[in-house]
Amino acid sequence: MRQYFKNIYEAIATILVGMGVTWRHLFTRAVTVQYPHVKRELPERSRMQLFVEMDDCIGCMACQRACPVDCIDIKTVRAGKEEDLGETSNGQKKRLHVVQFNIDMGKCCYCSDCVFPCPTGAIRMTPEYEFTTYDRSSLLFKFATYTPEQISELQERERKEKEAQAAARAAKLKAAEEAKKAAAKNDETKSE
Amino acid sequence: MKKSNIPESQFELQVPESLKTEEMTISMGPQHPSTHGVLQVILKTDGEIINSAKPQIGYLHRCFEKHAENITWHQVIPFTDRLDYIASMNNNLGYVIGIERMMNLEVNERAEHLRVVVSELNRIASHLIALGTYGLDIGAFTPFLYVFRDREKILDLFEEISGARLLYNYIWVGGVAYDAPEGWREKVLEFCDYFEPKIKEYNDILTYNKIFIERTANVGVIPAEVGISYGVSGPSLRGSGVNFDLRKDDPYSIYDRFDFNVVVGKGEMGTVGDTWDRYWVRVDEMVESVKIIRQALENLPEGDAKETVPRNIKVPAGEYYMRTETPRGELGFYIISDGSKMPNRVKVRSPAFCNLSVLQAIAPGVMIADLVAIIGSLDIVLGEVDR
Amino acid sequence: MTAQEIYNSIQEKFPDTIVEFNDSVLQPYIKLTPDQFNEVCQFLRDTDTLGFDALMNLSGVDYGEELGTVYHLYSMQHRHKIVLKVNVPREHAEIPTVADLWRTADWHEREVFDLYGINFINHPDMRRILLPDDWEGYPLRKDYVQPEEYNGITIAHPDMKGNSDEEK
Amino acid sequence: MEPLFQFFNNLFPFISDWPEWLAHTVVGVVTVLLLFGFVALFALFAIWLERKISAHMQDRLGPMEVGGWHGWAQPIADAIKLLVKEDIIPAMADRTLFKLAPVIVFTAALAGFAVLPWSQDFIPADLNVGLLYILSVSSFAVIGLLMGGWASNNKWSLYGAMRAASQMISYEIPVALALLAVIMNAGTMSMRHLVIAQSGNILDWNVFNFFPLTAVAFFIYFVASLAEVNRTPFDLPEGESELVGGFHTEYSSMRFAFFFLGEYANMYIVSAIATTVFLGGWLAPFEALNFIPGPIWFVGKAMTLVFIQMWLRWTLPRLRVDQLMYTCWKVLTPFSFAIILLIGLWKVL
Repeated sequence: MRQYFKNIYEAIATILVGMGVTWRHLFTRAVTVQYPHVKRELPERSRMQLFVEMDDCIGCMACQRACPVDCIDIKTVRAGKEEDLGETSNGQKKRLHVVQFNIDMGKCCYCSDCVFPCPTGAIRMTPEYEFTTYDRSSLLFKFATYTPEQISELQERERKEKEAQAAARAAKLKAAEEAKKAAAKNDETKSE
Repeated sequence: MKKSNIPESQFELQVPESLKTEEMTISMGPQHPSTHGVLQVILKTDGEIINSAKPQIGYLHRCFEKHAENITWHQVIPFTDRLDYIASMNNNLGYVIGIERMMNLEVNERAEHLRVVVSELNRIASHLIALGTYGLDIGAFTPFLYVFRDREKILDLFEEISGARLLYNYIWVGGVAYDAPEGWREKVLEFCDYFEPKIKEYNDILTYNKIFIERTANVGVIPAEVGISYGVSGPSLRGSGVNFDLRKDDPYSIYDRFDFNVVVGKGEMGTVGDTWDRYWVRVDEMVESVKIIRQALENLPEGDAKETVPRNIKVPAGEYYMRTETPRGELGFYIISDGSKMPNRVKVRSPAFCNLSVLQAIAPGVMIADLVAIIGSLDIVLGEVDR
Repeated sequence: MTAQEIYNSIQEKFPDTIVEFNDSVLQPYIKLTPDQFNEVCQFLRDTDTLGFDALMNLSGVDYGEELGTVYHLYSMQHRHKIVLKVNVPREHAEIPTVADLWRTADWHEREVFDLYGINFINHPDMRRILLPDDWEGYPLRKDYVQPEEYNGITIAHPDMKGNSDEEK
Repeated sequence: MEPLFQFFNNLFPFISDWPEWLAHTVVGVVTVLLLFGFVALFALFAIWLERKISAHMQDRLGPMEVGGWHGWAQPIADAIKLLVKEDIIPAMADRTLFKLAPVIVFTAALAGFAVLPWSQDFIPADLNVGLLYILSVSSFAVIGLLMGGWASNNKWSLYGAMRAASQMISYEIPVALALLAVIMNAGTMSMRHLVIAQSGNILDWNVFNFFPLTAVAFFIYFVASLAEVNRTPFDLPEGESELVGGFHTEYSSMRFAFFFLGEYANMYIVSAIATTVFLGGWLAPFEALNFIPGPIWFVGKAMTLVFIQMWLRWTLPRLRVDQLMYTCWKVLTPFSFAIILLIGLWKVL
């Protein structure tokens, strides 16, 4: 019987305590941030959108290898011998045309693993977060500045260079072979 | 010598034969407000009383273990974030320490301290969610938003130190990804001062509310030996009165240097091991976490936390089972390396997986409303159950 | 108790079951044959000096020619641990269950069955746990090939291809 | 209907020139429309109020955008949304019952308004058994809930319906007994005369009669009425964390809105009964405040009680079924019996 009345008393008392808490909060300031009207300043480390400073990119593909979800796609073309592509901001020489640097932010997992291996600090995550779109394909960000014609031209050149190289190598190989044959012949004749 | 093996359930439902009616089979979930994600429980009920409850999992299976075999050691870390997405820091820590022990790698003091601070902050954040959602399961909506208000402050701190709010990828092999920014230490201390009085508020509105106690005390009792047999760990096991905390019993990182208590359930409101005890262990553990944070920040050495992070990791061939205490319990990573740059096998022993398995043993005989309370008190995260 | 002592006590009781004992690695392990495995585990759990009342982890492993399961045991009273390993051939992968000893093994063994296809003898409920019941193959085996489709649903998502200019 | 007729006659004297049948029809229709309008308006306002109160109790702001000032138009937007939404009836549902259920719930709630005394003169129907009428009519709602839950052909709905039935039938008893304590003293069941009997100042209100006995009766009535209208901590029939949505799991669009309207109308009705029976209806607490018209007092007092209902809802967890029955049968019912007994004794002595 005592327990019965104690329970009733406890129920009423604790309910009143709880109501006291909510009553106090009725008059405390809300913590809501009215988002589109008020925008919080994000800390500079915030990992939101990826950004690539193409002037600094040397096309080493370290970020592409580091990405756990394969959202970066880079294509490079070797620069010509007399061509000077300039230097990055930390003084590294650029030797490759980066003809394609695509990042699919729809796939990105925002881990920032790509940022750390970059030798020139070209790729980084920015606190920019408002890049939602209605179309998933517009989440594919293209950073390379080359036009398709330039790319095909460069690729053509590379192909030709490669062919020339291959031809040269083949010629070299052939020459070596012939020399070998000749030597063998010589040996044969000698032994005869 | 053969001891009796533990039966399927300790709580046999006792209904006179004449009163038994036809069973009703209900699928609770995968879309249900209080299964904490995509969990399905097949219930067989007799009116409001449950005769059997079989959890069906796998709706959130994302092949973590298969993924891990195909990416480099370092690339696994962002994936560990996504196991238990409410306590990512703790997941990072478990995986990373496992690798460090295999590589025999030393981590500098500052990084160790920062790791402890972020892990404990994350523990608080995770327990806050456990509290809030538990209130929600019982029917109290307001505490849920109070805890989110305070958790937001922790996430702000995390955003400042790691740049992300939920999936941090912060703890790396050999150290941490970033050093703490200027003024971060003071902000954390400020948060500790802010947070401690808030616990009283949660207690006022929820913990000691008579209705809440009536709903949770003496419900879903997990006896200690049943808990151990089912592999229950963490706060759920400590709620059953087992003094077992890996931070004390199998210390990792620098936890052995800190002075804190292991909270165990005492059956204050009912039986030892009931849902109220499990809830209460979480509330009290937040106080202990604040203690640890304060100590760690007090002794935070100067220097650069990043300096020992190696670029490319190759883990020597071998295997290691690393277990750490996450907010949900014993998170184990069983890592096998064949000496290459990718893991050969990463098995996750997820605490929520084991904690959930005890449900089928304690559910028979309770009411539907109690089942919700039990699931809530086990504090499962389906991302970790299904991996 | 050290691993050596645990090994000795098993050696004494079940001399035929031990295949290998390795004390030189980070976590010493004992490799056992599958035949008497359940009895060994029962012995490990119920002997007072050993008292392994907790199964921390049960993991399947694909070693190439063989499949295996690894058991990490822990004793809550004595605070010592041991690793048990059981290897079985790929074609005939069967291991006695320990789900009757440690209830946590119930789901863990189902998971190993699900992902490795190791069958656990006498398991009360040997079904797939994570994957759908009608899934084919055991995905964590090293020789697993991802199927093209499942019940008419294409598995490879179109977005999983690369994102270079030509393909989009 | 006589006082209502007089009331309209005073306002518009030309009504008395009309033939009786016309006058009665016009007055009746106008009153019903007025009440319907009031219910709809009140529901919209109460939804807005509830959202704002809950938000501020939880350190949030609640709706802020629609309509400008503190999102005042949010409930209107919601209502329009509900109106134009697709009306889904589950394939295996019992269609007739499914459609009928929300109508019954809403009608039961609306019918209760017929006997509420808004002021000295404005009372749609001054029945001499007004209180009895309102109690019996409002328990019609349980049939609607039961029908809705059954017809949905959903197990969760069925649970909700079963819970609703057992809960509402059980809690009728403490409600009726608590009211009986007052009726015993007042000797009337007419809503109007119940209020008139309380004239004077605040201390003449029934709640301070036989202090503290009727105060306890008021408390019992208030708690039991929370259960009658399925509000937290007694919202088991809905119990969204257990039963998904309880009896209205399968309802959508306007049918759902009717359940919603019914719930808010019921909230108002139980508060209005409490106001009439215990808190002096339209009467001002002090003579000096008599210049404020009666309806304002009436609605104001009822709204205060509605506010307390909301306040409780955003503070408390939910009870379990067995605890709900325990509260009813082992706490509220014995206490109300004891109060009736004590008041009886007091009166005799």
